[in-house]
Amino acid sequence: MALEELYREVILDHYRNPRNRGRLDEPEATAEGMNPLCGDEIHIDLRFEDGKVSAIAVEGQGCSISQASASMMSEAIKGKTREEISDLIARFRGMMSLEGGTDPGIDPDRPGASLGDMEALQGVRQYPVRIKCAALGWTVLQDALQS
Amino acid sequence: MALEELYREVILDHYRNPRNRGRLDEPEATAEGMNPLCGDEIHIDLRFEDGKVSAIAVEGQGCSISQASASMMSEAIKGKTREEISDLIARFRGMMSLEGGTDPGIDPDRPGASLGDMEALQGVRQYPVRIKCAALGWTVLQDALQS
Amino acid sequence: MTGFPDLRADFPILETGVHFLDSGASSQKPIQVLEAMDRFARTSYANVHRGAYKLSVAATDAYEAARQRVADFLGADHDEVVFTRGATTSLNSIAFGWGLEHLRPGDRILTTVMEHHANLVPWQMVAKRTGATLDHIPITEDGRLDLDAFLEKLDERVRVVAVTGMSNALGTIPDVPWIAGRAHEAGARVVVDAAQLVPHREVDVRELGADFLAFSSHKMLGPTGIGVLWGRMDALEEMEPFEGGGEMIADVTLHNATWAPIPHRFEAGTPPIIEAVGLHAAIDYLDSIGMDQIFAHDQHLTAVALERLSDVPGVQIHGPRDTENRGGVISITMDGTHAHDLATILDEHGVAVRAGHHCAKPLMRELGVAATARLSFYVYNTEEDIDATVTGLRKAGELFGVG
Amino acid sequence: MTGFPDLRADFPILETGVHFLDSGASSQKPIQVLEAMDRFARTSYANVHRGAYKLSVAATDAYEAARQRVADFLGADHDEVVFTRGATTSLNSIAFGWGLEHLRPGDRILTTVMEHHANLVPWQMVAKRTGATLDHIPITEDGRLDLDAFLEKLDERVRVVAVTGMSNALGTIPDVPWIAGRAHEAGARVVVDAAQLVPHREVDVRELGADFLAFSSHKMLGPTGIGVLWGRMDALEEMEPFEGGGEMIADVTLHNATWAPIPHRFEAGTPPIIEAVGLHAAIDYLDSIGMDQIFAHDQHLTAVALERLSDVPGVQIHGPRDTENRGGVISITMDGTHAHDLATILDEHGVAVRAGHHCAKPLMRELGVAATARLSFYVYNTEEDIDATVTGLRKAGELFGVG
Ligand SMILES: Cc1ncc(COP(=O)(O)O)c(C=O)c1O
Ligand SMILES: Cc1ncc(COP(=O)(O)O)c(C=O)c1O
Repeated sequence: MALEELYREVILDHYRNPRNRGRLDEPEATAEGMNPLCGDEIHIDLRFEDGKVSAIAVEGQGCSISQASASMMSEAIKGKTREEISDLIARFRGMMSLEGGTDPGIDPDRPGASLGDMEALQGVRQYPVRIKCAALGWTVLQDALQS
Repeated sequence: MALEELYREVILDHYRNPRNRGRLDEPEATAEGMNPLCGDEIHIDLRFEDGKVSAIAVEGQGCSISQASASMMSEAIKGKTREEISDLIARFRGMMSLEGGTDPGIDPDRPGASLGDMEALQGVRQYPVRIKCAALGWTVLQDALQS
Repeated sequence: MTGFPDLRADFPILETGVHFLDSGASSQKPIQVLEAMDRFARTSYANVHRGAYKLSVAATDAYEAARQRVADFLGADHDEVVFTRGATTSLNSIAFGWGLEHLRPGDRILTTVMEHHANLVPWQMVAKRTGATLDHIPITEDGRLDLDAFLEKLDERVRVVAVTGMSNALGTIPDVPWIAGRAHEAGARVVVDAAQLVPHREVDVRELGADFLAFSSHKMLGPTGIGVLWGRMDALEEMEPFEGGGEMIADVTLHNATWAPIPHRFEAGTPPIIEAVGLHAAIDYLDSIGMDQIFAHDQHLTAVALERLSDVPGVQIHGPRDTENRGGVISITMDGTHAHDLATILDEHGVAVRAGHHCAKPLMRELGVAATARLSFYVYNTEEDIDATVTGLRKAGELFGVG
Repeated sequence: MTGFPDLRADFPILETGVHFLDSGASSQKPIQVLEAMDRFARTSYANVHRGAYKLSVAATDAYEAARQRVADFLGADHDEVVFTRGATTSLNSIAFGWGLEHLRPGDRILTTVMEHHANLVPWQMVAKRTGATLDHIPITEDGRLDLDAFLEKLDERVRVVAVTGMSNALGTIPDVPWIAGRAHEAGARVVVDAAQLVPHREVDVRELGADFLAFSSHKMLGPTGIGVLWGRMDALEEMEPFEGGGEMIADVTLHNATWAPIPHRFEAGTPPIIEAVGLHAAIDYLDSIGMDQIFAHDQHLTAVALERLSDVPGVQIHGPRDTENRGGVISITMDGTHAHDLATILDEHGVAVRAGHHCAKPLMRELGVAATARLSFYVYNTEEDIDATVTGLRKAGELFGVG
């Protein structure tokens, strides 16, 4: 049974204690999205300083994978430039074998490109129906960056 | 092949030379009907004298069976009372194995109940899809009598 | 329960050992149904109502025999049975075909907060087009219709009462005969979404008292692609066709068309012919078991499940806690564990349940949950399926540290 | 024709020796299609898009793979393919979903006198509701669209041109790319009823130039109960859902609903899942022969039939007399003999043809006939089927004393 691979401790920790929870006053970028098939929701607010993410707030509701993934994502992009974030998004999609992904291998030496806690989400790949859950926060992030 | 049974000479004769063709001025009873599945149409006008059919006119278009059957029917009911016609209808339906039919046997001795040329239509029974054709004129006749 | 036959051998898909508890979404199909369709397609297939040749007559006879079989199953007349694509299309045909013709600004449509979207969204659409208003009967704490509130909301401006025959999310079986009686007194038409009811309990449309009834074949051991709209003849006569096309017309000119007799008027185009043969076989199968037996089996499994589930730490049961007037559908949540996670964990235990809003989002809001995991039973289920579920739920509790 | 494979062994129904010449109404189904559906139902069936368990994922994958297969077959994108109940429902979805939104009094709908009722009656209904007017492109003596008349009727008030891709009564294949070009210049949307075209000839939707396209599975070796609505994404975006219900929503509250992304928005309720798998197999089968081969085979049989039929005393052929831009459909009448009598006599010779108005009553009036007998060819037909027809027609001539 791969359940322990799916529900790794770090994922459950992010699910129970989501990081950067809430909303920002006067966000510079914001977006929300939902997965119409399961109803999971994510809302993201962003602020920037010197071209880097200076503040991020996430709200949402849904399964452990969608909420934990969004929480991890919020940690991973703090202090990153838009370019670094694009790279992260591509690397995340690569890890999840999603379209538009690059470089599925995790390369901790590549500057700004470590996926950190996110790597725990690799177990999700064995559950194709749950990949959408893991991806939701990142899709909303992309929308926010374009907003 | 039962085709010769279906297309007996008397049927083809009625088809080519339909009796009582046309319309009546000031009919006392009238009705028309069609078979929506095949488009065959029959129109019937009636006049009565002393409770008996004194004049009948039939118009229509369609296959040999529907048109010949209506032509034969027009011959069979001339001079008959409503009651005798009801009896004829029931006997016709019986011959065709249709609902509401009685006495499928043809009894030439029964007063007013001989089916005459109509008996040639017995061959239609072997072609269930064509029974509706044979019945069309009679159905319209029933409507006319109720009009 | 003793006496109920073990039917699993008729369902090849169960050979993998899957504990299939999602019949509420769609049931599996017995070989009897699959073989009936296959045989028909191999020996008697042609389009219906169109040909003057033998194959077409055979196909038409089979199609109309299926209509008669449905009519007999429901205690209805042959011509009151319309074949559609499914319950959803049946309900849309009623809402648009009847509603657009008969609803005016100020008229009211009364439905319930526990409807499936199929019996809610079409009425929203029709309300917007006609200016009628939509109102909803609330539910009580234990997931039953609040009948006092229904009587309060019922007045002579209510033109239609649209109610589920059995909730697909809670299992509740409202007292439709009583509701229909009150609604008719108020002069309203009664539409019953019987998508969950007809597969599981004997329905006699005259006793039910409805004007319109909708259900799907695929939830009652039959194929996808076909469903039924039943209407009392006087109600069907009030309905305009929802679709135009072939086979539903009496005559067509360049600018006008007149309609064929009922039921053909409501069956535009080539109908689901092979599927009708499959539905016929499914009804034969159900009747060979007996609908009373089937409902008793559902209720037995429900009673067992309600009891065993209540022993699992953290599990909440939504809807009625007993088996009175309820079918074999149980919605649960687990503290601190999302329904989707439950479904994934149960899947790893070979248990197939559905997690989500069950196309009943307003009800979910009413219950204060985003999603539930739903067990639903049918003829092939056994107590072992419940045991496997309980095992899986305990594992979920462990993983998520519940209890 | 040399080279075309003998496929009759794949069609068990032909074992009786029937000369099946009614594929225009509905085609027979090869074992490959029947087995694909049966296998799917026995191993991978569940409702789609709803479950978080493996069977449901497998079923969803199969259903979406069928959508992709249709998209590839048409040169379209995955999300442009909507599964419906059949061509009739596809056309109604367009007429109501697009037409009710975009047509206003004074707007014009341009269709043709040779449309199947499915591409005529829905537009009549929508014209009546919106106040738009309906006009019809006439045909020439030999049964082709009168393109000069089309250009005369085309003006900037024409908002939609609805035209058949191939006439089901005459076989005529209008020049849709050219018509679509002119229509687009005039600012109109182009709807193509491809119920007869797609089964018989390669269609690339980009080359065809249409905005919407409709066809049915059952006429292309696939099962009943499913059809396709294809739309260019920008055209689909202009369309409102024709039905409301489950699976087509983004969110639902008691009074409002928002729609799911395209194509799900247009697929309310449980779709024809097993049927989608069957359609997938049917397309695989067609492609394994090759659509060009199939069309050439149709044309070959048409050429042979046109020649042999013209030798039969009293036989009249309606529609084009040559094989240029025409498919394998031939409508005939016989002097002094009604089409139904022809069909019965042919049936006795083992030949299955359809007799009637072919759901094209306005065209029949145009031709001055009440009904025709129609031969239509497909992959399993051979010249022997034509010979049997000719024999039967000669017998009809004898019986009815023709010639
Ligand atoms: C040209 C044409 N359009 C539409 C249709 C309707 O297709 P269906 O009956 O499968 O909905 C047909 C088939 O009868 C047809 O031949
Ligand atoms: C209560 C209820 N109504 C309507 C429907 C819709 O049925 P279908 O999806 O077969 O159209 C369902 C099934 O999902 C249901 O459970």
